[in-house]
Amino acid sequence: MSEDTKPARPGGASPDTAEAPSAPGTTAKAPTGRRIPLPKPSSVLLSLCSAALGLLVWIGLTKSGIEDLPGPWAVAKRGAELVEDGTLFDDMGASLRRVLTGYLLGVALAIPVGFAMGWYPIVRRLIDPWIQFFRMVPPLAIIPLAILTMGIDEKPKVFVIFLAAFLSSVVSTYQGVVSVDSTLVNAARVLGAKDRQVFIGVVVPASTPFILVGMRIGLGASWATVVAAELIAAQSGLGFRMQQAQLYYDLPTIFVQLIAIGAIGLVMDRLLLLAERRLTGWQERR
Amino acid sequence: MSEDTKPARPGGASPDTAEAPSAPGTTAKAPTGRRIPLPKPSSVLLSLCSAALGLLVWIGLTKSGIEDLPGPWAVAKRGAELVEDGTLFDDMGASLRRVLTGYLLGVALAIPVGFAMGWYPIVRRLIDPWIQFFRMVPPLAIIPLAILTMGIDEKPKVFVIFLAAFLSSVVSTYQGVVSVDSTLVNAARVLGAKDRQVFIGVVVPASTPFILVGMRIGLGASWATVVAAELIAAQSGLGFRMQQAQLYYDLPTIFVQLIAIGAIGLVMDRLLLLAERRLTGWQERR
Amino acid sequence: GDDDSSSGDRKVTFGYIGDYSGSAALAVAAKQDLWSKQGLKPDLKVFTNGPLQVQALGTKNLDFGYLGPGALWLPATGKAKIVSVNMLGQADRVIARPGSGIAKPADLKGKKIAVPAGTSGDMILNLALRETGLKPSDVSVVPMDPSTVVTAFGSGSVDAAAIWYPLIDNIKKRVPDLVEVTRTEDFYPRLTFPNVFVTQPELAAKDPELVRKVTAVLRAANDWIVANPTESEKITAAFLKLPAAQLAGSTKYVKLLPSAELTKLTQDGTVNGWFDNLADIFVQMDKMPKRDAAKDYYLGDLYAGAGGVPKQ
Amino acid sequence: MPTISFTEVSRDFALKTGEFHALDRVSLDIHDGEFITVVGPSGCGKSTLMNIAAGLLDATGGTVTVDGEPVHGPSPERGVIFQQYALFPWMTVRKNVEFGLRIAGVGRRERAKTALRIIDLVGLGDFADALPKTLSGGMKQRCAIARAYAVDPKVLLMDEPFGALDALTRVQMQDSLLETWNRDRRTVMFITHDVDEAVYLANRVVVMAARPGRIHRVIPVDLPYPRTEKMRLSAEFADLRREVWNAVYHQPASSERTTP
Amino acid sequence: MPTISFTEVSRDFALKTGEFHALDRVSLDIHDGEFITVVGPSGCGKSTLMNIAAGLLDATGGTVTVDGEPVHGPSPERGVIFQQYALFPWMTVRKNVEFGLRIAGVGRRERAKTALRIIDLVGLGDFADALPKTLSGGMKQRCAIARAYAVDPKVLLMDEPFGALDALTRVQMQDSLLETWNRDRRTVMFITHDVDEAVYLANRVVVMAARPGRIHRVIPVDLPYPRTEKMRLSAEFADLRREVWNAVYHQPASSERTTP
Ligand SMILES: Nc1ncnc2c1ncn2[C@@H]1O[C@H](COP(=O)(O)OP(=O)(O)OP(=O)(O)O)[C@@H](O)[C@H]1O
Ligand SMILES: Nc1ncnc2c1ncn2[C@@H]1O[C@H](COP(=O)(O)OP(=O)(O)OP(=O)(O)O)[C@@H](O)[C@H]1O
Ligand SMILES: [Mg+2]
Ligand SMILES: [Mg+2]
Repeated sequence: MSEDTKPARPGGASPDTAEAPSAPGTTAKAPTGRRIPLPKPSSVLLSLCSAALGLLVWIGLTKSGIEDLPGPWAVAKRGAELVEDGTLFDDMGASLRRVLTGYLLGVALAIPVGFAMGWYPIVRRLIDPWIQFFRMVPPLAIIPLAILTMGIDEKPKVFVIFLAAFLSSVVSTYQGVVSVDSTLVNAARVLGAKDRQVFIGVVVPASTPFILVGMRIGLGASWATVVAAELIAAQSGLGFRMQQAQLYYDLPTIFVQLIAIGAIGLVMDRLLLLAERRLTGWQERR
Repeated sequence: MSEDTKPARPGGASPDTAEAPSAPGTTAKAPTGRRIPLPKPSSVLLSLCSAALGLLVWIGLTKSGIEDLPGPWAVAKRGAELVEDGTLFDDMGASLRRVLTGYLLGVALAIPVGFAMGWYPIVRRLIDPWIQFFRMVPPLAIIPLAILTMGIDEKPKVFVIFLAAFLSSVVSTYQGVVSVDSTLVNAARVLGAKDRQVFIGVVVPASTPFILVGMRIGLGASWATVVAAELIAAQSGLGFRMQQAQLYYDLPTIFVQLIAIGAIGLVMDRLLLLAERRLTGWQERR
Repeated sequence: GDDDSSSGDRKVTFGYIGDYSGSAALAVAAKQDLWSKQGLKPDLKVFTNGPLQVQALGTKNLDFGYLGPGALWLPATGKAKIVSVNMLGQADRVIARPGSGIAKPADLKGKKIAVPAGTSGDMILNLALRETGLKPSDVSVVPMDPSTVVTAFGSGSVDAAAIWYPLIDNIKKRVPDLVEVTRTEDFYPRLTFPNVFVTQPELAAKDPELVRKVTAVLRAANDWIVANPTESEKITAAFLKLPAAQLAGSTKYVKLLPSAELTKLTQDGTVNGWFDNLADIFVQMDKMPKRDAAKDYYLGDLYAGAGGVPKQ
Repeated sequence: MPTISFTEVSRDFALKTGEFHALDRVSLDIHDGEFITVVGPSGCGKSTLMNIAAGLLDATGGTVTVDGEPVHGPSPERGVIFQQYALFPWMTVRKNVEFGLRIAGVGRRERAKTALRIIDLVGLGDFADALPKTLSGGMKQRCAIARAYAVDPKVLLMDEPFGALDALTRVQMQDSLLETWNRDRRTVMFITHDVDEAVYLANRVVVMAARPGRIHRVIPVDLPYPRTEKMRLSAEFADLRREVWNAVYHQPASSERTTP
Repeated sequence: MPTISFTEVSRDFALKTGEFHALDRVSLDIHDGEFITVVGPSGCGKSTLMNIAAGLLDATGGTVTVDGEPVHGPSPERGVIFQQYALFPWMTVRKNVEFGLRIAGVGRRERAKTALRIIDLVGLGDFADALPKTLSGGMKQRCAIARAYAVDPKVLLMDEPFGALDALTRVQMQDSLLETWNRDRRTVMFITHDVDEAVYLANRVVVMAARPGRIHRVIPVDLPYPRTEKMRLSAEFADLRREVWNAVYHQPASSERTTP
């Protein structure tokens, strides 16, 4: 008796993972054909390098004689001022609230709509052209419409962000549903699962990776729309402050807001990435 | 002798396609469990239905008492005027030129950068945070910078569009490269292919589907940025005209530009979809 | 300072623009607690331009708003009513780069001029051209965003620009010896660029008492500013959360008129004349097909009447 | 009364080049408690036939009844084991096996008990909480079998279930399948490439032919159950093996047109 | 001089639970022109051993030489046929087969000629311009074989190449492989699950054992070439079959720790 046929024995627990047996471990090698792997620099170090690289490019641009372009120092000084008088955090709070609300609503709607589009071809063919159509329409063009229908409070601002998040994540969601392996659906059906159970038990978990990619795309779209949204009678917010700084051609302030938006967005993106890793750990990866 | 082992015989040519033999043909059934498939409505009919649906929603909104919201009729009239005096086609031409230039440049850069990021993990880890960072930054915020560095001619306008296209399609491209089946890479290497040949012969074609999805996403981003781009000293263009109409609160004109942008974008998207079908016909599909 | 006012106060939504002339009256009114004296509770909304406010007036999301001179065609086409004149803008200039050979408006012929479309800058350029008998087609007008003008002019992409202070201060940092070809004052008093407060077209008829009360607040604020111009700059900067330096000197570029004088000018028809003159320019600029008469959209009587209300 | 009854079952696929007859008037009765194995050249319609019985595919002609009832869609009465495992990758082995029971509304405690018993039966006891991606091919296959067993179907439809297993595990799984079948005698329809396996397991071996897909011969296996390792080496077994082999290997030339 | 020489080759994988010894000091010499088959329980390291010889995986201990040269990365000298076909899905059969020739810089006309000859050899003549997705499993496998043949490698490394084929096609492919090998006698290392196949093809059958992966026995097959259908039914063949079977099936219990 070989122990292989009795994998229940102690010590045989984890190693039986070779899914692609003809090339196990090749992924450990860089595809460049290098045979001795370089010592892998730590991820923190690389992040620092990346940040330093960006800073260097910036300083380079400043020095290269582009007039008016504020350097890191000027921007940091202005940033400190804005932190001191509290506006920066107020603005962050205001924008974050809007973006989160719009984004979460957008994703919350995108998921059922994406599922419906993926599940019922008729729905897909009726709605898809409109989704693609509105994906092309600039958020700036939506503003008059949003004011007409929703006034000038938080609603239209959140709506503009919501729309951006919705449009960009719905596509990914329905592509996820369309690409669910039909064998899995069949496997559930032969076990007696009805439509609803197939949907909840198979389609939803199987499309989670796509939904999460869609959520990341939607996040970018939401933040990229915040300036447009805050054109509508905003009292505070990073986008509003940026607009105001443009009135006075105050480039350091613009840079502070720009960096704040990028940084918050980046942090949120990394959080989503973490969630993705966690929720889709069951996937086989390269 | 069964003819199966001699598939070279006449008549045995095409049917040997059962890739998933345990569920052949199941895709022909709607996943809803309906057993008798509905007669499939023609795609033209569905497109018409979809258009009619949109029109109905619009008319409904107009009638529902939202003041100032122009109805289809008013917009069509204004559209006819703009066609007659030639501005609409001039604007279309101007915007199309900008979008196409920026978009093509963006995609043209995104593909090599995406490849580099996918191929060399170091490059990915250095550049990825910046890509994600700039994905969050609103195009409106880029304008002062673009002007500082590039003046006010076509360059900065094209640049803003270029950036939008680049940022959204680079992500898809490198995800495509990362997900190239390592078995295929190995297959090429054992046939003697060196890095360059593996890259051109395997990585590029294998990631084509992803690149094309990225190109579609980038197209949406390009058109959605055209208004922001044409804030920069534009003489004509759909986005410029829309801005001007916003200044004068001329909603029918805004709608005409909005529909023009959406329609051109939709047509371009469908063309890309066609290209995708054509270039990735080798893929197995549900 | 409206938060501590009694809960019975009438709520008024008021739009404004975040620059000195667009905010000063409201900043002072808030600081001096002028609103509660009229039993009003303001809800202030900041906008980036006039047309958006007019749109919000149309959808009843705003009761009052602020318009710069460039947006005065909106009331002139019946989309809003003017309740009061705020200040007379004198910040607009046509400027030219040194060495462009432009010293007077006539030299603009054939030159490349940056203009923020639909603003007072657009208008002063039109006036300057008309004065010298040039047609818009005789020059090459490049429409662009105000902040774009700064860069475009600074980098020499254009020969001239029609723009205003304080943006010109920014330009001066890079082009200290720029030439001021025309200034707003050149046209005063024949023509001036008033910025105004407006309201919904129906509100004046439906609730004249409210309009009168608001006008009273604005008058009081205006008179305070006239008395304390420098102080008002500081209050406004604080109100807008801007560095005080950014607004210092703003009053140099506006003409402040005491409300008594404005009342006089209203009653003798001068103010209506300003509006009609501007409206004619708009018609000539093809901004609108035809104009209403100023008396139809400037609520001069209400303005004059608001002065008679005793302060409580 | 036969449990599964195919009567003149045909299935055509529309191709660009015309209709393709994957199955041409196939008639076959599978009796209650019978173990049928199906062999035949690749592409002869074995999977198509099984999918029709499972209710995953419609016949374009003829009728299929299970227990006298015409087949309309899949049912937990007919357990299916797919060639590609089709495990739910986001569920552990235990969750996979419990899936059908949860659908059937079995209570939590009961569910866990049944699942663990069956997981032990297929020798995956220590892997109850492992995700499919950490299992080897053979273990995945055993998990799929456990999942089908769990809902205790009256009929088992198995499409080359042991194709991915090495000779060793394969023999083990064959014996354990027969052992279970011996106990409860459910009806089994078992598709295989392996002539040895077909003979070792079956009451009757159905040999199919291709183009058009049809039944070529049905060979009864008169060996007693339980079958043993020794039986495999017997002369009788060798004879049967040769008979099936010849039936598959030396099929008469058929009409070669896709549209006969 | 042996063509492929494994000397004390070890391969460990780092796992969360510690080191896992996939191969433990494996030594094996494969001679020039020899046909070696490798059998053993699933997970005993067959694929790992082959991947090391192919240069796709590094050994963590010991050395592998091919023609006396230590292996550093893959080379067209060593043709590999992967278990999952690994055809380039965007290329037609012809393009797939031509790929290696193009890499080697063979001219267009020459390339087409060679490719077509080999495609005919594996019986895909009419499918030269078909895309992989339109091929059945067996046809895909034959295409992969043709692709490896085309570059005329000195050594062929085949990982369960016939696993997906039905009995019929399988026998055909075995015979055609032997026929080719008989002609040019290249060195072949052939992994299989099938004891029958292992005996039918090999000069020597290498039986591996698991945990840790190692060589258990090497059984020489003293049947003459060419091998025939009749030989398969001979007593001598049956004896060898039983010997290999027993070697795989009745392996001595090994140390069961993953970290011995
Ligand atoms: N969806 C389909 N469209 C067209 N032809 C199909 C389809 N499904 C199956 N076929 C064809 O029907 C025939 C029978 O297919 P089936 O999968 O039943 O074969 P099989 O006997 O199971 O073969 P294998 O042994 O390879 O699994 C094949 O020739 C196949 O090409
Ligand atoms: N990348 C890897 N990481 C961890 N363990 C691995 C890896 N690759 C292979 N193994 C382990 O090494 C052992 C040998 O794997 P290998 O693929 O060589 O087995 P095999 O003999 O080819 O099995 P099979 O017959 O299933 O193909 C297995 O137990 C497997 O779990
Ligand atoms: Mg099959
Ligand atoms: Mg293997």
